Formats: sequence, C-alpha cells, structure tokens
Amino acid sequence: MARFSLLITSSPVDDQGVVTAINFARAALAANHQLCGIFFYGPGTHNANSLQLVPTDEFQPYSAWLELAAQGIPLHVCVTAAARRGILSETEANEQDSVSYNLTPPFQASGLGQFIELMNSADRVVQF
Amino acid sequence: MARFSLLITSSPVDDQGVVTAINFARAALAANHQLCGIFFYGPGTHNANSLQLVPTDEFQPYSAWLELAAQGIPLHVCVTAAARRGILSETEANEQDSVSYNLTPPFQASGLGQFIELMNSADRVVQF
Amino acid sequence: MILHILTESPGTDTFRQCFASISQGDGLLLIQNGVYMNTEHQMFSPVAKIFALAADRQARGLTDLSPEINLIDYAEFVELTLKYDKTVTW
Amino acid sequence: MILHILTESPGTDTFRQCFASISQGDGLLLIQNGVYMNTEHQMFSPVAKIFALAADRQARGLTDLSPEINLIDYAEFVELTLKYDKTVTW
Amino acid sequence: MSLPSLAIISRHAPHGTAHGQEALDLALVSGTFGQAITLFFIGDGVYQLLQHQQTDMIGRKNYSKTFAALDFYDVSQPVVCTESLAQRGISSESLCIEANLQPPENWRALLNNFDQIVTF
Amino acid sequence: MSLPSLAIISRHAPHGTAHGQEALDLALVSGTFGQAITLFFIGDGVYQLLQHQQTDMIGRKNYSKTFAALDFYDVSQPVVCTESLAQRGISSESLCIEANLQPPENWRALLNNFDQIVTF
Repeated sequence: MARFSLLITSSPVDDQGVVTAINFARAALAANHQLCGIFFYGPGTHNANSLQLVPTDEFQPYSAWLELAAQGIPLHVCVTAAARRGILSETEANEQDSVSYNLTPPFQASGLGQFIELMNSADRVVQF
Repeated sequence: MARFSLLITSSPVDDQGVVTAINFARAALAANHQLCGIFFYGPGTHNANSLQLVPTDEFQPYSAWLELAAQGIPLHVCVTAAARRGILSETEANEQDSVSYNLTPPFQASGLGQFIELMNSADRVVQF
Repeated sequence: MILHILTESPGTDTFRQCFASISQGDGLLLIQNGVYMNTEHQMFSPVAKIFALAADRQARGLTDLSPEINLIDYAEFVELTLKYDKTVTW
Repeated sequence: MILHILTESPGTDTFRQCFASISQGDGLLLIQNGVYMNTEHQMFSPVAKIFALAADRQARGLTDLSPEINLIDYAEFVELTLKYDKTVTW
Repeated sequence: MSLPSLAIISRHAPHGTAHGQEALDLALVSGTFGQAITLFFIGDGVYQLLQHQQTDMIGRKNYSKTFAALDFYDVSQPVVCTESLAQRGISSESLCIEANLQPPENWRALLNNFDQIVTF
Repeated sequence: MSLPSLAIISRHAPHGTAHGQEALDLALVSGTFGQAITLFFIGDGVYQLLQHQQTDMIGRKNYSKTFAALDFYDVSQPVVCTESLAQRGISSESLCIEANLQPPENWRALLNNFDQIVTF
C-alpha cells in the first residue's frame, strides 16, 4: 500500500495526458493503493470545466473524474490558473455578476498550498 | 484596401498567437483594410469563453475581441470544437439542462462552412 | 534513481531534454507520443532500463519493437513508479 | 510566393518543417518564439527574405540582430501579407 | 471566379491532441463545399497515416480509417513528405492509404500551387 | 520527518505560454511553505532568464524581474544547464540573475538529490 498524489497539467482535449492519468488512477486503486488527491494546475484546470460536451462515442474525461471523486478522491483545482482560463466557481461568478459558472463540486477551488500538502502526504507524486 | 479573414487556432493562455492576432487586426483596420470576419477553431475556441478572468494588470483578450466586434467584425466560433472544450451557447446549454453557458454574443456559434465562406470572400487568410 | 516518463516524440526538444537528464540506473518509461521512440533513435539503453506502455503503442499502430524495450500495462506502470525513488514527466 | 510566418524556436520540429517548406523567393517572418532565430541557426537567407516582429523581439530581451533580418512593426506586418500571394503560419 | 484552393498541412502525431482530427474535419467539410482541397503531411503528422491503429483502449476516435474515404468526399490524394517518412523509419507499405509521396522540393512546389494554406 | 524537497523544471520560452509564469508561481508558494525548492532551467526554458525583457507591448507580465527576488521567498539559486545556454548562443553575462550554471552531468546529479520533481 502506497500513497499517491497526481498533478494534472494536461488539458483534456489539446494534450495527451488525461486518459493516461485516469487509467493510472484506476490501476492504483485496483492494486489497493491510496490516492491522497488529484491537483489540477495550468492547462490541466480545463478538466474541471463542467460544460464539456464530448461526442458520446468517445472517452468522457469529465465523467471519469467524477467517478474517481465518488470513490472519495479529492479533486483540487488551482483557482488562479482556472480563472484566467474561464473556469469559475459559483462564488467567483457571483463576484463578477455572472449567473453562469462551470467549476462545480466535486471539483474544489483550491490554492497551490493544497498541492504542497498533497505532495507532502504522498509517497509518490506522478504528473500527467 | 484589401479584405482579410483571420483563422484563430491559438488558445488565449496556453499559446502565443492571440495578442499577435489582435494587434494584426487593429493594424489592418487602421490601414483601412477590411476584416471579413474572424473564425475560431480548435484550441482557439477558448477565446470565446465569456468567463475568462485575467488579472487586471495584464492584457484582456476577451475584451479586445469584443472591441473588434463593436467595429462590426463578425466573430464565428466552430460549435463542435468549442463544445468538446466546454464552451457552450445558451441554446446548447438548454439542451443539456445546464443553466450555465459561456458562449454569448457577439461571439456566434457557427460551423466550419462559415470558415470556407470567410476564406472565399477574402484576399488573404492569416492564421494565428 | 528516477523514473523518467517521456510523453513526446523523438523530434522534439522535450525528447532531448529527457535524454540529457537521465543518469546511470534511472528508468525510462515511454507513454503517449513517447512510444514512437525506438532504440535506434538514441542510445538510451546503456544508461537506463526502457519500458513502454502497450496501450499507447497499440493505439498508434506500432508493431516493430526493439528487444531492449519492455512492454507494460497500467498495473505495471503503477508498480514501476514504486520501484524507483521518484518520477519526472517530460 | 508564400510568406512563411514562423512562431516557434529553432529547437522545434516546427522550425525544421518551416525550413523544409520554403522555396526560392518566399518570405520568412519571425514572430512570437520564432524571433529566437538568428541567421547563424540556419541558412535561410540565401532562399528567403527574412523579417522579424520588433515587439516580439523586445519582449524577449533580444538585442543582437543579424543584418539579414529586417525589423518590422504591425503596420508593416499587414503590408507584408499583401506583398506575398499567401501566408502560412508555422 | 473559381473557388480558391486550400492546402491543409497536418503536422502533429495522432491521438495525443485534437490537431489531426480537426484538420481532417476541415478537409471533409471543405470537400463537400466543392473546394479544391488537399491534405499535406509533414513531420510527426505522417504518423497519422500508419495502419493498424487501435484506439479503443485510449478512448479516442480511430480517424485513420477515414483517410480511405477522402476520395468519396472529393478530397484529393494526400501529399506526404518522404523525408519525414525516412526520418521516422516508415516505409510506404506501412501506410493505411495510397498517398502522393514527394521529396521536400516537390512537396513545396505542390504547396505553392494552392491559394490558401492552413496548418494544424 | 522533514518536508520533501521539490525540483521544478522549467523548459519553455517565456511569454508565449503560461508555463514559465506558473512554474515560478509554484516555486514562490512552495518557498513560503518552507519547502526546500529549486528551479531548474533547461532547453528553451533558459530564455526566461535573459535580461532586458520588455513585455508592455505584448501585454504579458514581465515576470523575469521576479527571479531576483527568489532569495527573499526562500527559493534557492536556480540551476541552469550550460549546454542549453551554449546551443542558444547565450553567455552567462546576458542573464538577469546569478544562476548556478552546470553542465548536463552535474545538472542531473543535482536533480537526483530532490525528493519530488515536476516539469513545466
């Protein structure tokens, strides 16, 4: 039993890493390892966009993240990196007088300090 | 007087092209050239996300596109490329039972055929 | 000992940076576009043990495999990250 | 006659693809990370006339300029696209 | 005046990103609009044409199968840079379609014939 | 148990993308958390350290000025690959800070000393 934290810096559409990350996470859980949490940073924050509409015959990264969250894995999103990419929580949207928002639970708006904590509590950090 | 159409395939945060594209568009208008329209495709569709929140001391690409639109330049977004990247119009959002949406006028949800038309009506197409 | 996870193809600067950063005894795992590497591309093998994610090779239609490269699945990928002290993703 | 607009630095595969696609009489305009090119990097100059966007060089702190490269501003960028028959952005 | 012809240069490996798929989508739509359109492959883009791709395990669409149907969409035979193939150790027999294989000098001469050029 | 040390490898040119800025942001936050943290520059990443950058005209933040303040944030002196500098014709005098210049063999030996490594 080892503890893993994952750092996701790949966007779901324009980078390669997300399918790999999700398969890695599933394999780690299947082998009874623990996932301390997943941190989304940089282009990786696009994963938290709740409005993604992928053709039904293709892999659905957003649903796959939700499935991991349903198993108790925390999904933390760097709020600064997300905001400049147009991914806002309801709180932030309200501050901007926007009725729309696209960062919803189980994704959590967090700061970089959360990544440091996830790193410090893990045996291995793997970046995708 | 020449007629230009621009194809934008660069994302506003993770690629280089957007500042260049906007400066190019402004310079073309300043020289009395005509801009038939701007078409956003691939990662470029991220430009149409109305929820982008860029630090105030930095360049605001979204506002800059709106300024161009205010001068009568059509902003067309490939709806398929946008949807898989989490950029939805109100109509599409309603179909998905989502109250939130982030593709709003003056950005227009269009198809690739619109790019063909913009290309055919221009003397020069420049991609950024 | 580092497990270097290479995601880019041999023509990229990323590939060269990864190559420049590998020490004797490190591991090299090819995933995503990294699987386009074959040992003829570079002389990695004297330095590092080389692995490749089978699913990513299959997706890209790659059939010829040099004998120095060990094919692995996701379960083995997880184990591999524990055999080395840390990982770095290129 | 094509105006090749290069946005990537000399270490990239994009740079090599652009180089492979230039014909005699074409133009080469360096913008964004393309401005890191200096003529010592490649022998573009015998083939194409070379331009660089001054704002992008300034942003990156580049001061040494080889005499074969002509600095231009955005107004000249617009004019340049009209002097050639078409553009391609690399 | 006839419609301007369009060259679409595809230069990224498949599956990692959406570039290749979105270049192909543009080609198919252009073809149905009656535009004279040709796909050009260079650099890692030539990897898109490898046969035997099986993408089920990575959840991406295996769009390499669509290349065989280009003709049906009135898209002409793709032009492939032989130097890019050679650098990657790819023989013409391992491609999934019959392509118009050209060394760089012809590749760029063909490119020059088009009215507009876009890259993906 | 002491906090694990973190190496942040920065390998993209500045301004074109957010990579360099976001690597630096992570370094600064890690420093304030008391983490032993070092920035490593390789490839086009070394361009970030050039002096005389003036980004007003492109609307990006000139974060190269922040490198001089790393010490203030308890971030140690950056390690720079001399091979990457040489390939790009950059002399150490044209850098905006005093860096720890190392050839590849030392660069990777130093990297090996860290508990965790991330890349941008």
